[in-house]
Amino acid sequence: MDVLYFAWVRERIGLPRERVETGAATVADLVSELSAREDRYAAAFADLSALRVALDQELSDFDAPLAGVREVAFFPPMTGG
Amino acid sequence: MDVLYFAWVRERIGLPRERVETGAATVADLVSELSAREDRYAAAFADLSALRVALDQELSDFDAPLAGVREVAFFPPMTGG
Amino acid sequence: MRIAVQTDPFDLGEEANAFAAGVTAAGAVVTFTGVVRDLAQGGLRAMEIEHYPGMTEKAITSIAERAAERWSLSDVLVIHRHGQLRPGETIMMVATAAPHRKHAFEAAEYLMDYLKSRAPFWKKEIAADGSEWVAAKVEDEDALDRW
Amino acid sequence: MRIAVQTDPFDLGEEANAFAAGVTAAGAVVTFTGVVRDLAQGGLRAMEIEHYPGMTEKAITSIAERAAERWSLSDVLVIHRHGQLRPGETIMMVATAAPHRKHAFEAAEYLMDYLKSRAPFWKKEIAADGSEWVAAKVEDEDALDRW
Repeated sequence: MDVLYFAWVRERIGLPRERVETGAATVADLVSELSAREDRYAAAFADLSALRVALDQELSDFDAPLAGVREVAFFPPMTGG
Repeated sequence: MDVLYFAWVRERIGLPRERVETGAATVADLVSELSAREDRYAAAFADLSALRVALDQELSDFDAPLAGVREVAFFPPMTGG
Repeated sequence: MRIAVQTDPFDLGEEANAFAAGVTAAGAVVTFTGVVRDLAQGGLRAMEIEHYPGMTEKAITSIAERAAERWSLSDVLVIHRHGQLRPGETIMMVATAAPHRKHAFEAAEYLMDYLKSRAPFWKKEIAADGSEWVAAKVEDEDALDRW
Repeated sequence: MRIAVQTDPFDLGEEANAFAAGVTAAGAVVTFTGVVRDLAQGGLRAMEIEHYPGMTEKAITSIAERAAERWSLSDVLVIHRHGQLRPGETIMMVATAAPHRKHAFEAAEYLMDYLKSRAPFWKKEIAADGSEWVAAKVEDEDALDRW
């Protein structure tokens, strides 16, 4: 699936998007997998309360299942307007 | 003093303003005096709850004193905006 | 602060741009514009707006000053027309500028609520089958309780 | 309904006039415009606005559709820029048109509250002494409870 990062999450991880092959069942599982990879991921995902997640461009939750999802995005709380 | 009429009060009384010589102590006294003059005044002042009064261009009340007042205006509730 | 009471039409866009250009220290600009609607569903020929020259300007200035104090506005604009207007014409506008959006919104609503019931304007609808003074609405008077 | 997500500047006055001209059946038109303020008191060089292409348009459309249903709006306009903006530049605007002023105001506030916290934009302040992501405010999240 495609994993996208925005704002300081993008800066901390060091890239805007990447292709990830994973069998993770939920968003939380995917976060654990990525965090185990490298420190920069662990740093970005250290405090999930400071993060939001979107599945296929719809806001979702960290315990949401990933079955059928093509695009996951991680970002801080939005500051539009 | 100058007495001004607006909107349907003006139409009912038939003039926009007039000079009135009066010793009326309050707005209510002036209203009684005018109402006693002619039917068109009595008709305009029949229901005071449907009227507003301004003294020297400030919204006021029917029991307000007239001492020192130069301009009294009667009109229906305002419909600006 | 600018208060204008006039018979002439005004250009919403020009007024909005001039207002916004003057208040770049503020983050939020709100405008409200009132347009003559055809309430009689096709039968409205004109809206005649009467006012009380002298008192009108004083009343609006006082309302705008109270709003500017209450919300620390960067600027306030009120334009209100009188005379005869046709359906689709702009009756009036207010604009407010403030550092925060909530303040700009609240101040604009406050201005509108007070202009509606405390500025000496009276509207008369002129239709094909006669004309009628617009009655003040109880809900417009009640709206003032909020403030 | 028109939703525009763009880097190009837009002209508030032109947009307001075009919007108002299209909705003469509505009596009330409200606009909100957000301007880049110099929060760092003279030190702000630019505001960089990042967004999530695709999701942004979907999210705004969904917010605008909910507003249009809830208040029976005659029309809704949302323009939001991204990219690098300088102090004094217009970031975004919303416009609402409705038969009654209260509805136009409420809908515009609703749009702003949701755009603020539910449309995928992120602001970064670029100052002389470094740059910093703007933190979401608790009061902006709390503002949604109203609806």
